[in-house]
Amino acid sequence: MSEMTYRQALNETLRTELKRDENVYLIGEEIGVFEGSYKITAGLLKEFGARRVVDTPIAEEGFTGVAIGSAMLGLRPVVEIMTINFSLIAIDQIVNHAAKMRAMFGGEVSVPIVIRTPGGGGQQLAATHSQNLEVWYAHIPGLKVVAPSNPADAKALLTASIRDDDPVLFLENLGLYNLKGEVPDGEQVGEIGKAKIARPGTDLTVISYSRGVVTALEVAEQFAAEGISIEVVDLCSLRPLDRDTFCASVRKTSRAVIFEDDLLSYGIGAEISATLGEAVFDWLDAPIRRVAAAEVPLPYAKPLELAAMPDGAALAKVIRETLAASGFTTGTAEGARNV
Amino acid sequence: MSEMTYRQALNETLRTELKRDENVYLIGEEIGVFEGSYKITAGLLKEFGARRVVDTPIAEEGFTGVAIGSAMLGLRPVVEIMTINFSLIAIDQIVNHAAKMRAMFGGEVSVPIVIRTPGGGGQQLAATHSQNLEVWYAHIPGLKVVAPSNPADAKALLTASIRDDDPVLFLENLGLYNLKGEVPDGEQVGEIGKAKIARPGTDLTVISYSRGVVTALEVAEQFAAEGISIEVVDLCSLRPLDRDTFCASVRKTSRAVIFEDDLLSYGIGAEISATLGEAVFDWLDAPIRRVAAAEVPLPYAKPLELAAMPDGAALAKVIRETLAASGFTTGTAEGARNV
Amino acid sequence: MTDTKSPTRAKATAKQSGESAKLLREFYEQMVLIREFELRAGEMYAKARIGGYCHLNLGEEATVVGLTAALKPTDYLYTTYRDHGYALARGMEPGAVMAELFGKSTGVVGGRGGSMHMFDLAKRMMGGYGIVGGQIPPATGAAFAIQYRSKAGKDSEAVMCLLGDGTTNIGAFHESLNLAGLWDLPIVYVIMNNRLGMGTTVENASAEPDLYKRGSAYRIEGRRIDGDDPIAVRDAALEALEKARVKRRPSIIEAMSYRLKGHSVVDPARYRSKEDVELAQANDPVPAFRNRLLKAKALTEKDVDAIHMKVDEIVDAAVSFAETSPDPSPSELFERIYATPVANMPHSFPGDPVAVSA
Amino acid sequence: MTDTKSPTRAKATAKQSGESAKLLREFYEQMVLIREFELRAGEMYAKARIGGYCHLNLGEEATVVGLTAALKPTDYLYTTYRDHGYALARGMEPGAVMAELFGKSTGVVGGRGGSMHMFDLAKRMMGGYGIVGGQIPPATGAAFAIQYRSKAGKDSEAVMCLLGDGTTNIGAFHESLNLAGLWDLPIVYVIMNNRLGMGTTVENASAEPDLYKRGSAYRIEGRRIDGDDPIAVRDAALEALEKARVKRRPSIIEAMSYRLKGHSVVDPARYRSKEDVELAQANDPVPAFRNRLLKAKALTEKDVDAIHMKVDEIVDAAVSFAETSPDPSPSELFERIYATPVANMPHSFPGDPVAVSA
Ligand SMILES: Cc1ncc(C[n+]2csc(CCOP(=O)(O)OP(=O)(O)O)c2C)c(N)n1
Ligand SMILES: Cc1ncc(C[n+]2csc(CCOP(=O)(O)OP(=O)(O)O)c2C)c(N)n1
Ligand SMILES: [Mg+2]
Ligand SMILES: [Mg+2]
Repeated sequence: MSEMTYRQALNETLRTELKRDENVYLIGEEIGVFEGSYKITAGLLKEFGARRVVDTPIAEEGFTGVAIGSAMLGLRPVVEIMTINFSLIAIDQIVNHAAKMRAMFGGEVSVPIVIRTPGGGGQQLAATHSQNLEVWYAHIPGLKVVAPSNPADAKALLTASIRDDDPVLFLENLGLYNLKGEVPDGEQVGEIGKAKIARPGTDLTVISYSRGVVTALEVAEQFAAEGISIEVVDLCSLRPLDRDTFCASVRKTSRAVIFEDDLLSYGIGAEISATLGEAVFDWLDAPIRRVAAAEVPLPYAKPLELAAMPDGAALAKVIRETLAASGFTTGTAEGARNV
Repeated sequence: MSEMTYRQALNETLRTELKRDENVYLIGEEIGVFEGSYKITAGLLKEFGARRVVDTPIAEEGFTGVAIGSAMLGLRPVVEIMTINFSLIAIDQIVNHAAKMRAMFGGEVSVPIVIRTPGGGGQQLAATHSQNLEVWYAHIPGLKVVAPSNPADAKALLTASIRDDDPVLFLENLGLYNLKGEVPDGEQVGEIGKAKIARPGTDLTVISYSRGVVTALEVAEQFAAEGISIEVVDLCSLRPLDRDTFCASVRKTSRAVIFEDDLLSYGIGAEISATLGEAVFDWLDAPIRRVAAAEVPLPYAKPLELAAMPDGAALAKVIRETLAASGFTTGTAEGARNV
Repeated sequence: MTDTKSPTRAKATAKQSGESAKLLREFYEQMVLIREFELRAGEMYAKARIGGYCHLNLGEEATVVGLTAALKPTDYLYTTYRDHGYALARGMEPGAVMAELFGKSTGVVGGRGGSMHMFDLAKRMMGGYGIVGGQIPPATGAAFAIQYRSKAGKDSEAVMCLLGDGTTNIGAFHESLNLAGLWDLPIVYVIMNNRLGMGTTVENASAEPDLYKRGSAYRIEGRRIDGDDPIAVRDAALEALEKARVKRRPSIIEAMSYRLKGHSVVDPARYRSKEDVELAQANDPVPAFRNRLLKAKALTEKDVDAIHMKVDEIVDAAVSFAETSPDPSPSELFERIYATPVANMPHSFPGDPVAVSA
Repeated sequence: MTDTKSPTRAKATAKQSGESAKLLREFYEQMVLIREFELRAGEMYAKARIGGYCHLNLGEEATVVGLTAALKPTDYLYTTYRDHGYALARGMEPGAVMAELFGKSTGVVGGRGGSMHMFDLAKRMMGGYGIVGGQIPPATGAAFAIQYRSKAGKDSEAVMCLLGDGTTNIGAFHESLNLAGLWDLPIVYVIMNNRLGMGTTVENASAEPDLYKRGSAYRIEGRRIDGDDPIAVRDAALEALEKARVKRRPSIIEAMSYRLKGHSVVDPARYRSKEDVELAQANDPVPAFRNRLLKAKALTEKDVDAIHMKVDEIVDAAVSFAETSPDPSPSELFERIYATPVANMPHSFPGDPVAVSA
């Protein structure tokens, strides 16, 4: 175990995989000389040289497609798209090509490519630089989409993604890079397609992923002080989606709130809620609520940005409302008052 | 009233709007000399000339962006993107630019552009030419997304879209173009953001949009013969989404099934189901089921394509299962047997 | 604009004298095979044996044969949705190609792809692609992989990437050429200039209608050749491939040809002028090459008959094979999509309840 | 590759003699205003008054001033995220520009856009854009609208579209130039070659590093000019704009300059060599232009002091205005997004229940 940031976990994993397999190479804008727009690839050009760490022109469609073509021939590119907002320029290559090639070519070829890209608002980067578009990718068969919420999972899932023979969109978040956590030493290969109980609890389930889990865990901790036991499910993967894990949780707690950074309508939370509404209908004690972003192009000004983005306070409020709607009371006299 | 196909309704509406407003022009690939890949623009080049009906090179990003820029200066382009699959090449211009400009520029500019594009599978066009990606656009604030299911609505909503000052994605479907229906004569301006009761009923609500509504109406008709009364809600608009109308319907029927052409996970149906699960929780007599496509890149071979796409039989089956799950029985002895 | 707006046919550059009669006959036979296969595909489409889109190589047989003749088995070929001819010329079984058109399980990709998506990794036929320009970045990536893994030299692998005239106007073309030029990648971009992208002429689509010059913005050399002369095509391709192998430099070949029929089998091509159609027919490369060989005595009328008979048999056999092959089964719907299976893959059919274990 | 890989500074082409001292002083004053404004913006960023990304025009003042001087009020300007200088030079209030950086309601776009999105329809400043290349198609579309609505002629409107050197490698550049060339659109594409896209040199990004030649694939003429000479810049821009107005032909200008600091204010630019930094500083256009004017006696030391004093006052006032301006209110969150309100707009704040009327 060592404590490190999410950024360091990514950096070390990339280093380990570059060392392990000569077919692994990194490609993207400013990942070499500039050491990465968010410094995820710091030091790697120096260590592995320009053949393995490839700086590209500004040409997301071109270099993502190049990575795809090289993967068809057996290389294992790890592409960095500087932010998910810019992936729109490459999306024809990702969705119409990488995701479909194996199926469309009858299983004759595989496309072992990882696309690393951070999403997320909250840095005052305004409308075009603050999006969470992972739900688009999660919708697409042929892709796998993972979204780890902490340094240990970042390591394990990035390792798994690089070793996976299918195209994987690896979602990061600008707000997570400096997050610290304990990371197990040595080889760790995560399981794509599996959710986790990030914190066990009995009274209500909060379901989230990526940065949302951090807030969910903080809020759960606050409720614990009141004697209210919140279970937090970390989806970890968005495609495949591990319905079993979050449905089992809600069968236990009978109450669910979904917390996500993205816009409400047609977001990730919609699928979670729809799944629960169908699969655990008889267990639900209250309507499933979603806490998500206001549906606006994210404004630059801090007060507006804050107003648009979901936060712990909004989550806590909705947890309380959900508990109240189901007639929940705690055993502890003190805690119950606030519910 | 005149009977005409969906194709004719679009063609006549385009003609009318071109005549009405000199600022309206059409732009896209093969819409002029070729008369449209699906002949929606037949005859218009001859009638209005190359200034108003602009054939473009194959450059979806370029010509969509050109349309956007011209709209910033007050023109009212109607863009045809040959199929929604190719919109991925233009999506940065649509989502990062058209959708965001007004907000990002503080309301200083508007972008009155319509993007007409057909989606849908079922023509054996295989994985890259058979997608329904409207949910991506429906997710994006700044856009409006309409998806009419019949010739009359196609006319009314296309008229409204062209006269609307915001960017509108106007979803068509390859399977709808030959659909016939009565279309009111004279000016008809539809209301964007409003759903419709396409068929009133009392026992169960089927919610759908675009081509799905055609199947839903057929299935409802079959059930009527058994004395089971299905209400069909046609969403008409996907953004804004008229939650009031379908929630009111389900408050009345207590049962809902969602029918859509798109892939199940993270599809349009997820949002409908999540909304119902939250807003009409206490009215629901059975879990809300979704009938949607299998999550595969659509294969070419007909038996595989058929197996992957939702049809009337699947919808009927799920309606029966939903009725059964809620202990529904009809008054009519004969009909009830099959439920 | 200058006169180059109406591209004139390039002069035949074939060093025909040096070719063996055997090779010339083989070329002719391949051209005839493609011609007959495509005509039959059109018929089968009319009979609804084939669905979806169906784009034929009619009129482009000389280019197809010339290009593929220049490729080594170790080279990689990326092409467009107009790919049947390339599949055949690359050595894929005519029966398996026809079966793919029929959507049968014996098709080259098991009926998953259909007309637009011929693929065979062993033959290094890296696919037909339906998104205009979509093949160009992956093809460039294949060249990147070659560069990554191996040294330049006469025996180096190389990539050939086909694209249509209309396709030169899309962003992927620009981004890919820039990368290939910048990184010295072993690739040959072949622009199949058949004068039209659907109904749009080159002059109405490209601000630089001399398409071989479009590499100028990337310091990539280009040349225009007569696409109706298979020998000229092969020679130009050999030269460009050599440059890719030895110098690791990309290049452009613009092969001039005529599309004989509509854009796809359902297109009556009414937008086409009578003169244009006549010109296309007058330039039909199959009879032209036949007459040339007859004249040069590389071929006799008897040979011609024998070739046509042989080809007819092959195409008949392909159709029978396709017709008698089984359909893929719906039970296989979720196969061949992912290479690495993981937990919770969604394998529900429409109408199934959402899959959650109790 | 050839020697053009290291672009040498173009010769100054200014017909300086013909300029009035008044105009030269105005140019200098504008350059100083941009310089001081940008330095102050950097300071304010360090004090966390400004958030997000903040890209400065430091080192590019001569180009900004020369280009905008060539524009008529009726022309349209599209630029990049590196847009403060253009906003100022286009006549937008320094206070409103600084207030935008501060995210205040008095900002040019009410605090919605911040540094990257200066916009003013009345001034025909059509926006800074944060997606690399994103401005190019809309700018081309503005030229399309001019073409659609009006006849060519000396008084015609025209469009100027700025882009960086690194931006020439993206697909949107290619598609737009092709359309502009094909359709004869009145637009001038100005490539601001500051030698770097973030940390990437032109030579490592563009297969044709002589960027003014990149129009060759579209028959669009280009020329390289000294971006550190405002007069040369203006003259080249005037000529290109005239061509756009009268001949309705697009053109490219490549303005050579040096980025004085990092890519954005948070970038220490450690990847930059000492020599490169020294070269950039040696070429700093602000002192260079001052010395030139002093030498030519178009400016006295007293004038210089007066100008600096005046500019300081303007920038101080801008900061005070920004600091004392009110924040936008969260209650306005759903305003200014749609131009045509329709039913069922989603106006929920995070944590609100989904909005359904009972
Ligand atoms: C991105 C995209 N846009 C549009 C289409 C529709 N389309 C298919 S083929 C074609 C014309 C291509 O012309 P060209 O490149 O000259 O190739 P040809 O068909 O002549 O072989 C078009 C517009 C498409 N498949 N993909
Ligand atoms: C599509 C896209 N890709 C990447 C980025 C990140 N990015 C912002 S500026 C920049 C460099 C641009 O360089 P250049 O065009 O030379 O302009 P300069 O910053 O030098 O003015 C990059 C890569 C972006 N904003 N958009
Ligand atoms: Mg063509
Ligand atoms: Mg630059």
